[in-house]
Amino acid sequence: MIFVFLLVLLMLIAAIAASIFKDLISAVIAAALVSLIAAILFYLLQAPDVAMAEAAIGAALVTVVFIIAIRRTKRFEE
Amino acid sequence: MRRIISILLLGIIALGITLSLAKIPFGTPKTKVGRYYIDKGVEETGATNIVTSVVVNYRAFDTLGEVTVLFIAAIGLGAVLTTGRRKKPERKIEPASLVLYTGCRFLFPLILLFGAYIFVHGHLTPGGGFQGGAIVASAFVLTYLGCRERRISERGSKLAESLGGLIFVIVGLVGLAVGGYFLMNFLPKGIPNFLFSAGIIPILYIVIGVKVGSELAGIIDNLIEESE
Amino acid sequence: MVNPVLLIAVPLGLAFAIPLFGFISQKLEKYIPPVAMLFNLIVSLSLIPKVLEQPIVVSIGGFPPPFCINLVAGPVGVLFSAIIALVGFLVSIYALDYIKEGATEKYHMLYLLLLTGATGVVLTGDIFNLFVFFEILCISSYALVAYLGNRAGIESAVKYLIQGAIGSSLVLIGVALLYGLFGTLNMADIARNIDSVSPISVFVPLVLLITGLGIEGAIFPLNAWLPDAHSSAPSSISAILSGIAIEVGIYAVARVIFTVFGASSIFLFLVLLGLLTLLVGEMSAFSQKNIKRLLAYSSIGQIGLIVFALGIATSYGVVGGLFQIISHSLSKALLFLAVGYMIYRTGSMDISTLDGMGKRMPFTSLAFTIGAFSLVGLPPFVGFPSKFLIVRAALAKEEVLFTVLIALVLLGTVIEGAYFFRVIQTLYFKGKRVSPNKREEAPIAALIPIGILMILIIVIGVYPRLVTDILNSAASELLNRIGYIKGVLG
Amino acid sequence: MSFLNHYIYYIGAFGLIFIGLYIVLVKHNLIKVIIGLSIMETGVNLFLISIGYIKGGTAPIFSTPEIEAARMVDPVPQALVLTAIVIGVAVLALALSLAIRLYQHYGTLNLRKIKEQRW
Repeated sequence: MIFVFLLVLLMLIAAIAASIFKDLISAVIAAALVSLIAAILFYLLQAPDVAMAEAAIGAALVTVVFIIAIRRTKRFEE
Repeated sequence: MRRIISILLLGIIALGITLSLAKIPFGTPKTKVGRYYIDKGVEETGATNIVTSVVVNYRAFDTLGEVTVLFIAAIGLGAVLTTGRRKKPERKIEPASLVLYTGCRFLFPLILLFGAYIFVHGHLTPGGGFQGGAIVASAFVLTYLGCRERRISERGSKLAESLGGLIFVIVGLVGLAVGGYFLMNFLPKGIPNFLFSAGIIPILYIVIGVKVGSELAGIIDNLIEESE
Repeated sequence: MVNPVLLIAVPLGLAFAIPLFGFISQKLEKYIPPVAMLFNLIVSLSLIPKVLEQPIVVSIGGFPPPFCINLVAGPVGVLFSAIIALVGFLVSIYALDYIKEGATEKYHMLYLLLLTGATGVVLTGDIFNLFVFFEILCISSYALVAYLGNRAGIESAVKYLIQGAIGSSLVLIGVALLYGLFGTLNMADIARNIDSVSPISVFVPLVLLITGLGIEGAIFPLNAWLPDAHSSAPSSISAILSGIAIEVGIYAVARVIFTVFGASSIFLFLVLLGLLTLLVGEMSAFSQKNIKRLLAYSSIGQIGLIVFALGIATSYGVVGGLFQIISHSLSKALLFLAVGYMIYRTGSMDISTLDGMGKRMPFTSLAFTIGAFSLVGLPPFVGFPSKFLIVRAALAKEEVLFTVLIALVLLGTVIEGAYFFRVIQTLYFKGKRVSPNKREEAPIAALIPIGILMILIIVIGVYPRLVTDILNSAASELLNRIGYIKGVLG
Repeated sequence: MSFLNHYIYYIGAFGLIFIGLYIVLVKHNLIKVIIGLSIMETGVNLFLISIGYIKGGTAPIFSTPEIEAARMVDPVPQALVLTAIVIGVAVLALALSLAIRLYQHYGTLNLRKIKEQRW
């Protein structure tokens, strides 16, 4: 139980970090961490299908797409 | 100013949702539709993974819509990025090191195989067309990043996308012609827990896997182009 | 009997097949959308007589209703799908010649998928399925708004996308709450159980759904995206967005309020919201110098009128609202199509550059005039009976409040008349004389749909009886929840 | 503590939704806004899944014969979330492609600055 509590806390901290970071790459990595922890929570909630989809799509591919887009635009928030 | 208003707005929404949530206690069974699927799913669809039977049989129409959404995103992205595109300057591609090149050459078919395994076994084990498709797409991402070469032909991916969608609709229409219901599971259900079971579910999941894989790979291909 | 699922499956299949046709011949692609929409129009019209007797409920996958997705082709659904198919068909003929630049193949696919999504929204009987089709509609319209790829298009598409994405997340939270409360996603099944839960916990999903769907329906505080998006899209797409997309949004809001929740307590709120939307829209339209923005703001005003009429929630009121939807679809589509080639000829969207158009493009200008008169509500055009019905519905309430409100609505109409008159004056009575041989009429592929729309506006305006049957039974479907629930669940 | 025990998943889900919504409403950078949308999406998905959970439940897969159907968690929210994840990716990809084009036109991603130098 305490494990879940820590995971949720970490997830929320990562989400707040994603909103604070001025460096967009760091923000994207933080958002990817949110997705990854969400995937673990999905697994704990007995949803292995969704956990796989979230890990493969939400954490991996979305991050790649974000990073490509940031490379083609600007890295730092103004 | 904007910050304060936003926080105030969020507070009101939070209060309202808490009121509503009090009626939805966590961790207790409360659904009748879900119960029906668990009790009857294996018998009616032949898939042992109930989530798959819901996604590809009971709620297959949603899945058709969702595949369409991804299709729209892929062509919309193409339309947005191609209009007014200037002539591509010749890119200088730094060749990848031998180890990296051989490594990803070696991994590429393995990842493809793994993705295919995931979507072929969608009705038996966790996973299915979307997860498998995403893994297939990540194999292509690997070749872009590792081998620095394009593995996907535009014509091929276009063909895969439209044929995939078309087969999905046609399978549905065959169900309509045979049994009177769109997307009816008209093939024999077979014995649960065998690869060749569950009627149209494996067919649809293979179609979805190929389609999702080529669409996601196409999206990344479109974005990465002329990015240097 | 024709299965209503074909209305969705056939256009969807054809849209997927467009690239395959493209392998055969590039010229073939643009003829697919008209063919698909013609099919839909014929099927919808052939369904009308059956639907008037009894709504057709078909399940998808062959399981009994609450356990699978079902389509409900009642009078409302078939009415809307017929409008979508009609306007979609005419606009796709217009687009044959109008769309020349850019990735035309992608334009035609997105266009057909947008209309398929709209058809799916109006036919489905499942709340999550409604969300999925709504996403199809929204995402293809984001892409189409950005189709021209210029600064204005991209910026308005971004704005539209952000607001639309927030809206769809809210809808999804609402759907999740409903599922948690009732354990089912079938709209009829939810409607049957809605009274078993305390009103306060049902109120939150209701608000979330109305807010989320209302963003696409452009109800007052949620319509910031509309003027930009409608004015910077290609004109054929503006016609579809104004003539179909926002009406479908209004349909979804109405379906949720009337059928799913039966929320009679918020009807007055709806009336006031509609009036506010109307006044804001008409007043902003009055001060516009850009012709397409003027039309976009006028759409907001018309949406306000529709919401106002639906909020009256009597039989007259709902009939008036639905009639107004028909009249707005036809008239606004006509206006955008007419304006499209005027802008094409002058190269500017400024109203003042349109002077002398009455001589240069007489037929198109006539079409614009008819569309404008119809929107204002002059007889013998289709806008007249619909506005008349709304006024009668408000007066039939026999309350002082409604009499005051309808006076304000008429004030809005007067403003509308004023700015349309200004444009018509510019078209005909300003500018230098152009010798008759300097005519630059729009090409024939554009004139055919414009002509058909003009004929329809006049014919329905003169014989409103053509549509009253379907409108009456559509109104009773919306007002009679018990009938809907019985029809679906037996 | 028992409150936390019961509602920790809901708190996590709505925490994500609110942080995401806050980012979307307050931030000016378009990419940041899109990150906010994706966080919000994840929150909604987590909420849907936790609605379907049953205490001590098992995944809805009959992988071995001895699994009892009575303790399986609800499969429907899982199916809905699979759909929602894919829709989310689609919106995200389209949004990012628009962001790239926006940057090509305006040279910035700051929505406030873009509003100032309008067409």
